[in-house]
Amino acid sequence: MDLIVFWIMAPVSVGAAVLMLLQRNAVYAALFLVLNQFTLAVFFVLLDAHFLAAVQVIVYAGAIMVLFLFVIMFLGVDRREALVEPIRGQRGLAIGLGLLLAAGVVLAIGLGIGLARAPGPAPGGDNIEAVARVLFTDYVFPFELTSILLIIAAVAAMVLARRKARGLPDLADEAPAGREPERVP
Amino acid sequence: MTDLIWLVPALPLAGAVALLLAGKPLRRIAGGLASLLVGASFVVSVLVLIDLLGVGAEERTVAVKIFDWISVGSFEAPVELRVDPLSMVMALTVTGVGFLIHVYSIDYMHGDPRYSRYFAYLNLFVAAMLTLVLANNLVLLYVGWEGVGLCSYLLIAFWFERRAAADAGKKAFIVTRIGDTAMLIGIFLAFSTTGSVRFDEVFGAAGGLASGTATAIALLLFAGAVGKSAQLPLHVWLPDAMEGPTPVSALIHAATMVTAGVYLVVRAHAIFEASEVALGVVAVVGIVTAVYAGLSAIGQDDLKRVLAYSTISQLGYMFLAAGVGAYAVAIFHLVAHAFFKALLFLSAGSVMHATDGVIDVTRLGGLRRRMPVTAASFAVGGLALAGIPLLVGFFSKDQILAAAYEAGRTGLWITGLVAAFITAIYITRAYLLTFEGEPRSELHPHESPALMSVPMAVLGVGAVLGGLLGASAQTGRVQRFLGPVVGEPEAHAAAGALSEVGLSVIASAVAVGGIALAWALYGSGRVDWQALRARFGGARRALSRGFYVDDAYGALLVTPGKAAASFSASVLDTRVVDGAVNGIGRAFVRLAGVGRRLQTGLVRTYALAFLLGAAALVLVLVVRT
Amino acid sequence: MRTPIAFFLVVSALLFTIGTVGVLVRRNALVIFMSIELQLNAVNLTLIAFSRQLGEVNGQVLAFFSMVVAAAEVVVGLAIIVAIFRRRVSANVDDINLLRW
Amino acid sequence: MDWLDWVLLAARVVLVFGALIVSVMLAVWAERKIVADMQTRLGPRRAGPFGMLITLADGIKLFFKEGITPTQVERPVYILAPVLSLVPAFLAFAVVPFGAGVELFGRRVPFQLADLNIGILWVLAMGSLAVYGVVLAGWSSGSAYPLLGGIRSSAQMISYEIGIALGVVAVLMYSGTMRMSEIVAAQDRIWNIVPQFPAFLIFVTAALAETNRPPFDLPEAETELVAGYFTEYSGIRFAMFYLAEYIHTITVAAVAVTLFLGGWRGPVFDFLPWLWPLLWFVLKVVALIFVFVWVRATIPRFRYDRLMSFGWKVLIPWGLVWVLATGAIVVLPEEIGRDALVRWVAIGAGVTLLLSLIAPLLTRGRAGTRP
Repeated sequence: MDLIVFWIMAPVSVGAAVLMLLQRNAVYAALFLVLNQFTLAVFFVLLDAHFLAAVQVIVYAGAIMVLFLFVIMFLGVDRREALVEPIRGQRGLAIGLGLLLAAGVVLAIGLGIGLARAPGPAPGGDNIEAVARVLFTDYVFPFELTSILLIIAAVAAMVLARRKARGLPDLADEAPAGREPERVP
Repeated sequence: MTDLIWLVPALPLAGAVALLLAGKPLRRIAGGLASLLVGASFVVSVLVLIDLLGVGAEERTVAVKIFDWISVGSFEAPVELRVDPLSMVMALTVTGVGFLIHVYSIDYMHGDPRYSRYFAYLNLFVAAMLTLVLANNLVLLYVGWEGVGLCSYLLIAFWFERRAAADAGKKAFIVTRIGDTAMLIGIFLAFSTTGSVRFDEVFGAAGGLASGTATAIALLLFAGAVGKSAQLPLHVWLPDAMEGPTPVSALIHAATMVTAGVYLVVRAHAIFEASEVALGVVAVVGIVTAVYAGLSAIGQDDLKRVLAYSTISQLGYMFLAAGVGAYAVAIFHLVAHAFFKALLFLSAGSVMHATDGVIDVTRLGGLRRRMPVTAASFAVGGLALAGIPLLVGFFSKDQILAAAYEAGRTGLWITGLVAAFITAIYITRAYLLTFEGEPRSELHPHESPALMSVPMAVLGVGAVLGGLLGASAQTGRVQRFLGPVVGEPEAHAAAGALSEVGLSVIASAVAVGGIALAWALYGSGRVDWQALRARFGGARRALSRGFYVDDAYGALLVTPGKAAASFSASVLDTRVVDGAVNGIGRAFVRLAGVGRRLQTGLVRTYALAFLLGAAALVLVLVVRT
Repeated sequence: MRTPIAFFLVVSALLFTIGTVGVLVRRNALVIFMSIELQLNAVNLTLIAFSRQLGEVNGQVLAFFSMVVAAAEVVVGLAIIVAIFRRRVSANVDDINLLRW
Repeated sequence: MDWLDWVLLAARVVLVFGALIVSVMLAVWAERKIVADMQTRLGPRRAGPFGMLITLADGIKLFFKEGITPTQVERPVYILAPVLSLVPAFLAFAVVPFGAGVELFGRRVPFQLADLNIGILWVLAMGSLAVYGVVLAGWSSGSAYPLLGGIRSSAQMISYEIGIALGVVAVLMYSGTMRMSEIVAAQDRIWNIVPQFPAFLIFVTAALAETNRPPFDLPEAETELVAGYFTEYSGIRFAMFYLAEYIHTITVAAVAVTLFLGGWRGPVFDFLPWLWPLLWFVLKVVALIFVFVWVRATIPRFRYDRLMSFGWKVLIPWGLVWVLATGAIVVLPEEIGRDALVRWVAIGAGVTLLLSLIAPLLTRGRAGTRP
């Protein structure tokens, strides 16, 4: 059962990632990424990380990717990207090195823990309780720090994305000399 | 109470810090605050003194360690204050006279745009001087020493808008720096030979030093003293220092700065005594300076410059005393001098205040009727300076001359008498030209306000009654109090042909003679001194320019120095130094022109480099396992 | 039979590589950003896989933090992209080359 | 897990699916009827008794209508969007317990599709996915009104999701579990709506917005945006959006009942003991839906900027405040003891009362002296 789900999900996952890469339209890329994130959530369930599976869906699929879509639509950047690669050698090198990296890592996994080794015994008890216990005891300080981080990020986003407001200088609105921005069609 | 000694320098220092940081808000109370702090410092000093008097004479040396400052290997220079009779006498003089000068300044500097900064510097000056006299090691002493130098620079050049003031400040700083450098080398030498900078160890080891080394250390330290105390040949800064506000001159001449040299020689007398040569040099420099400066003083028309040369001359006396081993007498003369010279300066300041800055004695005259208090103060100070019996200057000067005579140095004694004679002449001349006779210009002077005249009155009382503190070289209170530090005054009254009383009579007679001569020339009206000036123009000019020493320095040092500086600025710097720098810069620009091609400015290229590195790392890991 | 951990790790490696290549070959800033998210996700998968292997939850907590940081990063990153877009009317990273010699 | 379990599970899935479809039918009819009544109209009355079959008739009509696909659309996404809208609405229901369960074939069959340990998170996750249908429908239509509707709705739904989450967090802190069945079990003495009334208000308000129900139906505000994100949809795809919206409403109501109104709890009688909980559950859901309809008939639509500022400046801050308060309510009795807590609260209330009595006197006294 476990293995069946994995073998269904793994090709979907990798396929979605590859398709995301190949899509010329940003919206489709985002959708394939959402699909990929779903498969990851399934993997998390397979790995007994129920809480994180839920968080994965809520945070990534539910919030982050919607934000992406929102920005894509808001800016109207869903036009297709040109296929010509302007930097010489970039594409070939990138794919070649990427394959090299993947091969290296897979090799490392094979050498390190063996490809077919079964996992250790599943931890007993409720996953949520276990995560909560560790999160609010050992990691309570980092946890509080993340709240500060999120507040800072929220403020930063507001400052960055703000249009001119009450006489404050705006980072975005000063057009560079000699390059008037044309309005988005 | 002794533990609180740190308050003595700390209080004025705190005042300086507060006034420097918060000068604007504190402006209205700056003068009062600064004076109060110095006053408080004086009170603490008195309390410590009372403590000190309560214990036996041998236990009167206490070291109070504040904190560790420099501690490197065997080198220990803690911030440690020394409480002993010598430092207490100095501290009391500094804080006491300093306090009066502060009070005087409140009115004198009233309305100055940099009022609070003035008091900040003044406080800092006092704090530095107190650090100097209270230090228990040579390094801390040097800190105070340089602090005093810095403050003198700041205060002499206080009205830096005036070119003369700015130049005078620089001159004071640079000239004393020559002596300071020598002194620093002396401190190094003392440390390298004795292994310590603490007074007890350095001076304790002085007796065992090779005479050459002792001479070297002593002379190097003495060079510092010469610079600070404006002795020949480093005296040229002091007359110019008159460009500063008059209370500053008073402070420099009476309480702080110039007395530091005398203090140093007395403090380090153990080293000087280890070397006959050094002591001889001290005495000779002192007496030569005394005569030279006295003669120059006669030639001055500027009242303050008269007083400046007078100070140089009197400091020469002190060095003479130190040079013949009469340290306690030297310090006593220092204290006495602090009183009457501060008094004279404050009187001169009062005159200046009244005449809107006119200080040329040839243009003054007849001021006594308009300014009786000032005139009386100046007269008392002048008489004390001239050494008229029963005033404080009489006792101290008499004791110096007696010490010289009793030490068997008749030559020094006679020269000292000459100097005393000259002293009487120039101070009488200054008084007569300023306060007596008819006014020689259209001025409307008026008596100074209370805050100025009261300190003058207090100092006047000091100048009159100060003699009670040290009426005799053997039994005077100050001398006995200083005894444990500088050695008991020896009673060798019978060494010469003349008795002590005889010496006093001779000295008094010389002083009176000088006054009489000056009166005959300038006060009696029987001699037309202006005609004499015209007749002996060349000699007068020589006197007024201090025998052209300054001009000689200018010709011999300053002019070639300027030429060398302008050569290195225009040729060496622009061609060689700038050329090298620019050449290196140009080379790097050219080199970078090649390297910058790597920076495409495209993020993705950089990311590719990331990937290259990551792949390489993974492969290395795989290969290694 | 339970799925061997190595399988997840291999999938994770593949996803990471795809993300990496995506960052390198795409020019649309938003897609590059998505590729970075893919990489983060792949790493999270690795963390959770190892957490499972070791039978404890520290890895999951770490993945949780990584998600929080990713959320913050996305918010700020998107805001930056919006700001850049307002200025240059382009989301192409090759157009942003002010640091170029 | 043998084959019987599988069969029972399949049966439950089919039953729930069917029940949802049917209840949508009834809900649409009921809404039209009730609104008509409140507006003194007659409403549907021809198809079936009291017009009950009106929805069926509409559905059949839509099903057989020609599906028009405009030329400007992004075709794959255009087709996908209605499905994406429908599926999460169904899935969210999976964790809702709608009855106490029954003994069947010697085993306990819970009236719940899946009792996940992350139950409540599952609801949130599905709720957060619902936005895709709207956003993608708006974008893929390739037309201005739907795009505006889509952008509006994505912003609105993301914003109000936080409100929902805060309401839910308060409940799960209070109940101490995320499992839906345990949340119901925790309400055996008192329903959560009593101690958690603020959370209930926040949750229901945000849920109305999340389901695009009036007065928060801005994505489809017909007076401004024609029909919002599904302007370009017709036929069966339009029907799917319509269906999704109502299923969403029912799901939200069911979740609210589970979280706040004691779920299936109610008096159980000896006759068919498994039926009563089911009945109570259905009654509660119906009552809540009635409230939704009532709200629709009563409150006019929000203006968009007010909607956003209400969400961010009212709902979320108060949600946060209430989460903090719940934390205090949960922890303080354990920390300082219930009696002491009561005492302190009483003292605090007394002091507040006293101050509020004294304060006016003071201000008046001061006001007299001031110019």
